[in-house]
Amino acid sequence: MIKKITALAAMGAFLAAPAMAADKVKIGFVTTITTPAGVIGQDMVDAVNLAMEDIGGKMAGLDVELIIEDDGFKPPIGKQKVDKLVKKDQVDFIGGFIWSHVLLASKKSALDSGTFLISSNAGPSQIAGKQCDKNFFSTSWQNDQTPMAMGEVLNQNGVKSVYVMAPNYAAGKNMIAGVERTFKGKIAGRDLTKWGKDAQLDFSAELAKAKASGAEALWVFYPGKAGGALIKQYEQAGLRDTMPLYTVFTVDSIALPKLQAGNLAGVMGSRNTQHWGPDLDNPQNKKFVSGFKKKYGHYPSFYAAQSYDTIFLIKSAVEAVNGDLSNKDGMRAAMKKADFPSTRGKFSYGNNHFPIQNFYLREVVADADGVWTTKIVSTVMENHQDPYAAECKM
Amino acid sequence: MDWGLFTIQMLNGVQLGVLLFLLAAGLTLVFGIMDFVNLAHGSLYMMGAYFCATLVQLTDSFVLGVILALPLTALLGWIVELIVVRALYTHDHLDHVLATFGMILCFDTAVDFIWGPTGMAIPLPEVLDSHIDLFGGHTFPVFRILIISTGLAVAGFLYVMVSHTRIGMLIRAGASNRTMVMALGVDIGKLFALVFAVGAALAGLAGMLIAPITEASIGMGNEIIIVAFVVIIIGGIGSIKGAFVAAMLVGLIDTMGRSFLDQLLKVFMSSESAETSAPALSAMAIYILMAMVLAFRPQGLFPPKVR
Amino acid sequence: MSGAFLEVRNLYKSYGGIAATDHVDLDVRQSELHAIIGPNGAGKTTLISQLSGEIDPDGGTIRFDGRDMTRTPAYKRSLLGLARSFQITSLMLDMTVLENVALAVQAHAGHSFRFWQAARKDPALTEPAMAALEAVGLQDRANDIAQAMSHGEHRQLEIAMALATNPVLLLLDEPMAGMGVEESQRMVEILRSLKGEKTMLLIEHDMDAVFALADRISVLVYGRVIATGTPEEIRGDEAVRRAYLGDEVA
Amino acid sequence: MTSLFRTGLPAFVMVAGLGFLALLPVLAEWVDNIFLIDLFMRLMILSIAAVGLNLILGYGGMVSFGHAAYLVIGAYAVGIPAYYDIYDGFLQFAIAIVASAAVALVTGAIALRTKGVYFIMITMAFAQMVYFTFVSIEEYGADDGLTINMRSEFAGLLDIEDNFTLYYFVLVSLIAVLGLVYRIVHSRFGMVISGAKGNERRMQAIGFPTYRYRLVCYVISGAICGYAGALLGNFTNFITPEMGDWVHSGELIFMVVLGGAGSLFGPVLGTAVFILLEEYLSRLTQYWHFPFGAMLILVVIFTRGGINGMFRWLGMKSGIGGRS
Repeated sequence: MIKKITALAAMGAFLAAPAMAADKVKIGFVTTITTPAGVIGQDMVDAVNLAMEDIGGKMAGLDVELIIEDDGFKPPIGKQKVDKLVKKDQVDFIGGFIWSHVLLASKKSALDSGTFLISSNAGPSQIAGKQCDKNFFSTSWQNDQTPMAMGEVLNQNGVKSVYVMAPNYAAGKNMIAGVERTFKGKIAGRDLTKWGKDAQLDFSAELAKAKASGAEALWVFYPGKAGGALIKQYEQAGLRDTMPLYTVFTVDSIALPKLQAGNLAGVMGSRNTQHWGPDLDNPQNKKFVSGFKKKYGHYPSFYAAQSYDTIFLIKSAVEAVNGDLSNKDGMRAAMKKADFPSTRGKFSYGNNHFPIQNFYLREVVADADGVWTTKIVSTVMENHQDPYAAECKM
Repeated sequence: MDWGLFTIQMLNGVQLGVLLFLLAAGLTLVFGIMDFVNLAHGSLYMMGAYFCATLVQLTDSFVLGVILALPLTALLGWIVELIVVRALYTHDHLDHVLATFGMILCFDTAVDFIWGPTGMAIPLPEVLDSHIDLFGGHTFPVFRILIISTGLAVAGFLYVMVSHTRIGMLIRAGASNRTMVMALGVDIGKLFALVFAVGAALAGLAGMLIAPITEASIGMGNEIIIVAFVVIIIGGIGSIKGAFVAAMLVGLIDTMGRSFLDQLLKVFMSSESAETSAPALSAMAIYILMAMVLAFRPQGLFPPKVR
Repeated sequence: MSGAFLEVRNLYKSYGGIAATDHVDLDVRQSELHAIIGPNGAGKTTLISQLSGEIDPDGGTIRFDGRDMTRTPAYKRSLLGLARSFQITSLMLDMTVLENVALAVQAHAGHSFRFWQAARKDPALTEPAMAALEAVGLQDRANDIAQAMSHGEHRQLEIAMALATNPVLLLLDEPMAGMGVEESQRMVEILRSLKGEKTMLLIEHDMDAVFALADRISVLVYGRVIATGTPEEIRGDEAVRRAYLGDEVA
Repeated sequence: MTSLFRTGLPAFVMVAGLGFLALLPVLAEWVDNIFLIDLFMRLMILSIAAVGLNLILGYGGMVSFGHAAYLVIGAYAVGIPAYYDIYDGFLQFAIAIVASAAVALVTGAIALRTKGVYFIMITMAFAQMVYFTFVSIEEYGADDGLTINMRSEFAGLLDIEDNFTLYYFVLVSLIAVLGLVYRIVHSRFGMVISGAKGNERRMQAIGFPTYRYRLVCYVISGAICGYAGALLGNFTNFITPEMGDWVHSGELIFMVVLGGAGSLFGPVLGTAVFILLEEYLSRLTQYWHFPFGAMLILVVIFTRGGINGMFRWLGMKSGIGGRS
């Protein structure tokens, strides 16, 4: 009996699901809402909502419906959510994706159905190279690029040996590959630490190894909350005096407020590389940063900037075909032009649909109000294309 | 061999060990005396960390935060015992596993709701936030020394309490023979509640000690609780001494694995595979240890005498 | 070699230095009903558990029908024809009476790695099971869940299960424990009807039953056999009287 | 009253349930929501795993806290050959079954030496070992998982690349596994297993080497879960070691107990309730785990025997899907 009741209830609920409306742009956005990494997802969702306000909720006169899904920081869940977006909600675009492994798990479901997939952050080497796809676009970067810029910075600073640490997942491996690509000195040692749901947050053993390796500098990639934990332990272990810290995607607007709250002044003046910064001087970025600060009361992160860009990229595609969402070729061609106002300024797309863009060196400073943020110091790489583009047959 | 590094890593292992001990001590008592499997023990570890983080922010003092958070966690434990756990004593282990699994979900969501998903840092006073110099240019963080000494002090205190006081006598008796304790005319309900609350406070203390290093975060107890179970199974359920020895073993194996296993593996495989496999294999080592212990001593290393 | 059916020599088992069975010698002859009596804590159940193979002795030997089976596992002893009933009722309580007995039959009907045919309607199992139930007078309760029965009926079911394995030696651990007068009377009748047919080793506190049924009696005190003989001999034995019988049988 | 394992489900409910499952793809097309097919496919695949676990947990009283490991083994039995462009379904499913059975044999042989909570923990420990083994294999994606580009091929007999076909393949598998388990628990072997659950000591005393029977039962159960894992790998096209995390083993237990351990259809019912609740509650609020967890606690405290027990507790005479 219960089975029947359940079944009937299920049917009822499913039948009540909203019917498809053709005169709407439907955008799915997959990010991490739950788990401690949810703080990143929140920043992205905030940026997307801001972008929706800024475009008045319309693209080429069509209403835009945004469906946000939580991947729970787990590849299989992300994939399930993409399946749902494609099959149930039948969205036109899917954006989001903080994590490379979630994106890798989900891409087949989205691309097999012909839906446009736009990564607002993750940039695994596979998708930039052999597995590139005509319907995939990135509003961020390929994973290797930012650490490649950092490798250059290490060279410029005359660092001879470095110890590298990163989480053990797709992006972590890409990041290490990136820094090793450009860094000319010696890699004194590597540690890949457990990531995912049960991410390792106590790095005592690894930091002791780093110290004992005799490397001149420590390079790390720890996005989200792990970054804060690492920097704290780096300080506590007294490594600041002996091993300068170089980071990518670790010290950002998500970590800084907490570091400031904990008064970890050691992070001041530390350097990192990025394709964007809140102080980057272009009209779209100014509008974005001031709008974001006004609405949410803090600096946006690069995740937010890329998510903001995602909406504007989609808008440029929809407008190019005058809202004819069945014209996939038209939309694809429009996106390829990268003809939209981006927070990073003007850029172009490579053959693999990853941006060809500048990378900057940034320094942690206090702004006029004493709030910790980053300031662009110099341009490390200009109009840089990722090293995997050549492997992409497109 | 770099003996300085080896010493540092031993200290790191001991630090992880005492943390596990704090968590396992309550678990093994609750399990041994009440025959209650509490997967949600890790949630109390998390709650301790969050209470402490909140109180440190309010009082601006780490020490005060810990002192206030301890009774608060004990109180929470007492309430949980009263409302949920008490109703489960008459059920079997399977029911315990399921109900406390449900409790984990409730606690994690409640924390998300109250404190948000971000997690909370616990700032430390300057003295604790620094490091001391050891021989050969090595350094060790002061706070980790504090963790080690607190853990050892608690272990000593528990040892004295269990072996030399009346309550301890009841606890030991309870762990080996429940009916006997009841026959002694002891209010078993009160004893259970007390033990549960103390166990909660110890778990909370472990959470308070780790949070300044890793931050308090949702679900922080869900993986370490499994390791804590491994500890009490290896040590023998109900045995404080067993929990201590096993916690040290597990802490050292895990840390030493992370420190030196990749070097060892590089002898057999490419350095890249070694670096990927080493953390996984060292995590696996403790489960292998447990399976081996159980295969040869199905009751663990130090089972309470009569059962 | 005495040629006894069950021959126990020097059997020793201690717990934490206290001997539960202290170098016990015991001979049970074919077809006799041999009773073991002794005060509480004399080690009777420990002895039976060693005979049935649930507890490993620390020393000594157990020979059954001429073969050494000191270290033979419990299930093999059962297959060799040795069956026991438990002092504390030990049944598959959530199964029916018939299923309990049918399982005992099944245990001795070849291996049970048979995954396909339904077992409950298999006459090869149910028919002998019903016969065993009839032997103890439980045929009318065959389809009741074991849990639902009275204590006395549980004891009868215990015997039926032991019988269903078609044993040559029955180890009966206080079959009358906790029974009322009438129930005990029934049990005595059941055991009497088995006399001569099966060899039985009976542990029992009910002295009237023991002296009415036993061919020979051994007295166990503090893990030691202090006397063995016919009921009359035991009644007349001074040592037994002093150690044990004195205050129980006037 | 004679039989121990009554299905208890009136025939028309069973037929209605199966009929619903059989018609679902058509219904899904009709309401223009083919995601329903995915949802129910996942439900059925996990049901198969739950039915497999129920064989030892419900009927045999062995609480394995590590059965998700066999799902992972089964899934990688599809994924690893696929990684080398081997898509032969017969081979993949055979590997899935044999490999899970082999792992169950080795781990079961050790685990079954222990009892009670030690058994719960040691099965979990072995599952963690399986989990970390796959995490440590860099070649097959380690933590990041492995994408399966093509589903199994059955030499022209069956093409499950299409979701419709896969759906019916899963449905038939579920029915076959239910039939198999029904047969097993009613057989002589099944009698020994449930006898050993009731009283292992007594079973030994009447002449059963219970250890061997339990081990074989454990192996069969593992193999069924391995089979479910192979289906899962085909269904998701993406597999990670995380599928074998202890939390998922816990969920499997929950599915079995929720529906009523030791009843034939209980695990299916429990899985259905679990998956559908998860789907709907998570849509209502991001805090859906709270009511979910609270429900779990209440179910355990106030009922014994899952949903079945709950109905009995509410005063409905005959439980559903289980013995009353």
